[in-house]
Formats: sequence, C-alpha cells, structure tokens
Amino acid sequence: MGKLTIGSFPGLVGSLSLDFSVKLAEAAVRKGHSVDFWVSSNGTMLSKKGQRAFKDYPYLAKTIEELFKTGKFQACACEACAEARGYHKEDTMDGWIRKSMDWYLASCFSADRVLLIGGE
Amino acid sequence: MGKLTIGSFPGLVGSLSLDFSVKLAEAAVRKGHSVDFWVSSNGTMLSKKGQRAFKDYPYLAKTIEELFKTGKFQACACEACAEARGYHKEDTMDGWIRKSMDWYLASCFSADRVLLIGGE
Amino acid sequence: MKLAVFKSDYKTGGDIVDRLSAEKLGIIFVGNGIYHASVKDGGAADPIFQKNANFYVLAEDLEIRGFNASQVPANVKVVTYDDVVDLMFNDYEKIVWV
Amino acid sequence: MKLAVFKSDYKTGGDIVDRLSAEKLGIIFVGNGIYHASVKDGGAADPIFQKNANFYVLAEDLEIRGFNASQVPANVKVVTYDDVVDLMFNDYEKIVWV
Amino acid sequence: MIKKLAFIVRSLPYKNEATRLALTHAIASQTVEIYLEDGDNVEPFLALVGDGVLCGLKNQSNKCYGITTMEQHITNALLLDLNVYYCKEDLERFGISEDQLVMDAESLGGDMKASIVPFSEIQAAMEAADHLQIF
Amino acid sequence: MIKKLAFIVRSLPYKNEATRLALTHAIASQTVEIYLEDGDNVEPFLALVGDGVLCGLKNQSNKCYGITTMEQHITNALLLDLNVYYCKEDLERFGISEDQLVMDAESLGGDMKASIVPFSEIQAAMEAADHLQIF
Repeated sequence: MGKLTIGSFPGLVGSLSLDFSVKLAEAAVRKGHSVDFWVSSNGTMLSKKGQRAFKDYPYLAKTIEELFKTGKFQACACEACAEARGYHKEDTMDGWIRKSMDWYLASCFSADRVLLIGGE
Repeated sequence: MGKLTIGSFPGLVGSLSLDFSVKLAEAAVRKGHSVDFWVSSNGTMLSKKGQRAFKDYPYLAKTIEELFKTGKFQACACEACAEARGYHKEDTMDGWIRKSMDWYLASCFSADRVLLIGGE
Repeated sequence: MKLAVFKSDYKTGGDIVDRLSAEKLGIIFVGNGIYHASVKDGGAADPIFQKNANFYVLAEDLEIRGFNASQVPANVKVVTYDDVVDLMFNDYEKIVWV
Repeated sequence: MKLAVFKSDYKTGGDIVDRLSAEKLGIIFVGNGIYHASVKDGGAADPIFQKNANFYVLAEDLEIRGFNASQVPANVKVVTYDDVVDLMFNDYEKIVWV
Repeated sequence: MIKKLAFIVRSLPYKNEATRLALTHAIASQTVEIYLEDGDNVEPFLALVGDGVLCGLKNQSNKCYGITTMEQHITNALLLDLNVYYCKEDLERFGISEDQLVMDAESLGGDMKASIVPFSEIQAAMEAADHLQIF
Repeated sequence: MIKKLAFIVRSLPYKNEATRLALTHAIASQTVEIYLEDGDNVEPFLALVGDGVLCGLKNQSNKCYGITTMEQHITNALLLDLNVYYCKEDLERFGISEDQLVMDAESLGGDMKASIVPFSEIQAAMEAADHLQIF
C-alpha cells in the first residue's frame, strides 16, 4: 500500500475537478492507500465550515468527514490562501490542518505518487 | 447617465476576471453611472466578511467598501450559491444584499447595459 | 445591432466570436485576450483580425502582462477602464463576454 | 519513464500532451476530457489518438455527460475511480493533470 | 413592458458552473415579477450553440456526483415554457440527431418543445433581445 | 535523500492562480526542512513551456491590480537559487528574445541565471524528477 499526495486548486462547486480529486482520494483510501490532500487557491473553500447541501451542488464536505474517520486521510488548507478569502481558523471544518505550502512539499517528499490539479 | 448591471461568476483571487468586473464598476460609477453588481457561483466569495490583504492577492473588499459609499452602487450575492459554500448571513460583508437570481433579472429589466461574465 | 464583445481569453472562444455578426461590431481585448493584440504565434497575424470590427485593447491588462501601447497593431485602439465605460454606453448597445 | 496523463479538458492542453513522451504513456480522459473519446467534431477522429499511448476514460465522467461505455472507440478502456487508483500505483510512476 | 433576455450557452457542461447557471438564471424569470411593476416582465430564451449543444444530450446520469444534471435543468426550462433553441449547424458538426436531445418535458406534463434552428435564427433572436448574456 | 520535484508552467499568467502558485509552491521548498529528517530535502525546478513562457516577460506592471507579478515571482525564484528553464522552441514560436525575459535576479544581488533550453532538456529533467506537476 502506498501514499498518494493530491494537490487541488479548483474552487468548490464551480468545478467538477475538485469533485474528481475528492472521489479519487476516496477510492485510494478504499483500496488501502493513505492520502494527503492539499488545497490551495480556491480549493481552500473545501475546508470552510458550514457548507450546505443543495440539489444543484455536490456536497463534498460530507465525504471529507467520512474520509477523516478512516485514519488514512489527512487534509490541509493553504493558510494564506484561506485568510485572503476571509476564512479564518474558526471558519475551518473540524479535522483540517492549516499550514503553508511547505507542508505540501514535505508530503510530496514521502509520497509514492503525486497528483497536482493546477488549472481550472 | 445610465444604469449598468454586471453579473460576475468567477471566484475571488483566482481569476482577474472578477477584478475586471470590480474595476469596471468603479470606472462606471466614477463616470456618473449607477451600477448593480450581482455575484453568483464562486463570485459570491467577494461578499465574504474578513478578507485579508496579501501582496500576492488583489484586495477587492476595500474597493467594494468604497463603492458602497458612493450611493451609486449596490451589490447582491446569490443566496443559495453562498449558503452552499458555507457563507451564511453573518459571514457577509456589510452593505451586501443576499437574494435569489430573480434579483439579477429584475436588475437587467431596468438596466441600460448588461454585462454577464460567465465562464472562468 | 451594435455589439461589443469582450474577448477575455486567448485560446478559447474563437468559435463563437467567428459567427457573431452585427452592423457595428467592437472587439475589446481584456484579460488574457490581450495576447491577440500583443503576440504573434508562429509569426502569423491572428485570425481574429479577419473580422470586420473595431478593435480595442485594455491598457491595464496589457501592462500587467509586460506589454505596452507601442507593441499593438495600428488597427487596435488602446483604451482605459474609463474609455471602456464610454464605449459601452455611447458606441455599443449590447455587450457580451467571451 | 512511465507517465500517466489526466486529460481533463477538451479544448485546451493539446499542445502540451503533443510533446509529452514516455517509454510507457497512459492518457486518462476525465472531466470534459471524455469528449475526446465520445464525440467526433466534424466526423474526424480526434488527433490525440495519434499518440502512441494507452487510452482510458473514466466511466463516471462519461455517464454524467450522457454517454456510456458502448460509445467509446475500441482502443479506449473504460475505467472506474478504483481502476484509476490501480493504474496510478501499479502501471505508472509519474502522474500529471492537463 | 417586456424585456427580452438572451441566454446563450456556448460552453461544455460541468467544467465550471457557467452552463448550469445559465439555466437557473433563465428559470428565475418565473419569480421576477415580485420586483417589477404590473405589466412589466422579462422574457428569457435559451440558445445552445457551439460546444454548448452537448449540454442537451439525454441520459445524463447524476449517480456518481449527486447533482442536478443539465438534462434535468433543460427539461425544467421546457416545463416552465421557456424557449430553447439548439443550433442546427453545431448538431450536424457533432453528428447529433434530434432523438439524442432533450426536446420536451412531456414526461412531466409540459407542452413546450425545443427547436433545432440554423444559427441565423439564433442571430435574429439575439438582435431582437434587449440584453445578451453568453455562458 | 533528495527528492526532485518538477514544476512545469504551461498556462498563461493571471487568468487563474495556477501559474502564480507554481512559483509560490516551488519557492516554499526553502522552508520544507522543518518537516524533514536531517539530510532529507526537496529540490524543485521550474520549466516554462508552451504559453507558459509568456509568464517570464519583463516589465509586468502591478500598478493597476496591485498584486505581485509573475516577473517578481520568477525573480524571487532565481534569487533563491532555483533552476528556471525556458523552452527554446516556444520562445522562437512567439518571437521572444532573451533580453525580453527575466533571466536573473542580479538587481537583488542574486547569482543564479535562468536557462533557455530545447524541450528535449526539459524532458530529460522531467525523467530525472521524482514527481511532476503541471500548472
């Protein structure tokens, strides 16, 4: 079993690319791998507390909660990216880490596979 | 002097298209026009309270505050889009309205010019 | 109709601009659309200039990308945000973003 | 190297995919990239299939767009999220998203 | 007074929210009267052009992602009697036939039918519109 | 152990944050040691290819938008001794010469110089890298 580091930039709801990265994390954990999940840019929206489910929108917050419970998944939001957008520590969903970009690079160091979803 | 309705979808920070729409609103107000500014999708991030200025990021919250003071500018965020992203009423910057999409259509009804910035 | 088209991207949207027509057509390059007016890919003129239109480019969006007014073709007018507002209200009636 | 490329868009990124080469190359169509495997623009085969590569398409991303496995060319393998994980860990070593 | 609003969908679905929001904004015309004087209203129409025609394919499945599909949105628009046009030339380009497309909301009891029209008719509708929006 | 990380910039600047984040993530390698064992480290390199070469043009002005430009980020990367490659074929395609590009951080006291190399050298660097990332 290996370690997958995913970096994801696209914003919540707007792009199915963020959904892809969450579904991929889910599948990797289901297969027994461990996943580090890094969000930067508009991807930090995923760490916002209090997201609401609507029929028109994917509700990824729920999947993230389930992933945390597996113990094979950690998620970290870029602190400056979040602050710029007005998401402070108290706005962050339980379970999330908030760090600088060096956290992601350190995760890449020990990863077997890295997938960076950069553009939108 | 006319009325310009701007609809803007792109997300905060990530895209200079949102900056474009804010700068355009600023120029239109400076020229004596009135502006209705509608944000939907990731554009609702612009209505989030507590955005912080960083060197790497445009700080549009400040410009919006200045525009509100002119009395020629109103801004409205799509309520469902905001809720889905976890921005509730108490997360909203002072001065913003939160309504459904029909607010935007009503604004288009009485607008002399409409600019919808849809894609990202 | 009098139609102004904001061309905001360089690589996409050409298909829709191609087929838009109007008695008076203005194409305003903004965002990464400014590359239409500032670089030549493979040395060739950009096909968008085959449109029968008035061309404009936003100075502020040229400048952040490292270009200036002296580098755009003579048939492209360099405009500011204030000019864009005047174009929208005085010269064109309908406005689209591509 | 053994390189897997997620092709996530239909209209952009072709320029970079064109020049990527690898001893073993896999191209996995996801997101709007699935249109490479499901529509023919103007009736012609998509130029991406000229690459010497193994081709895959994500079933879930076909289905939300109204397509199913029976509609993709025989040289494109339809895979699930679980399969994608196995491809990433067992068949390829480096992974990029375009 | 009636103001005509054009909603031109030219993008592929699901990459971002643009095409979905074209539909939801157009449908919001159903409730706009609360903001307007008696006799005033807006009249939207939807035109799917370019890659946007691919938004109208049938059999879109929301099983994996759990969101409303573009198919459902277009069906809703027809149910609410909005005009929906598909560009004929683009359908031909992709080899898409009428039976592959959402053309009505009959299954929900709607009467309105979508039309497949040459781009020239969409252009004429754009000329007749008060405001244009491209998604 | 040193892990080599490739940061391939292929997008135009400013449309979204991707190209900017390529630079800021690569530069974050300066502080990654706090997370790693003694002797371990990451070694990033930046390659500007395709439209990405346009990120390296000089004279980018932040006057209007008030944000750090890509020019400043590339200068910073060079100041911090990161390897920066421009793809020769793409520069030729756009008719861009070396004097139009950010090639060093001399004005800030840096020694590192960017290189203009054929794509084959970038490909070789990608093969030698442990992980690839495209922005």
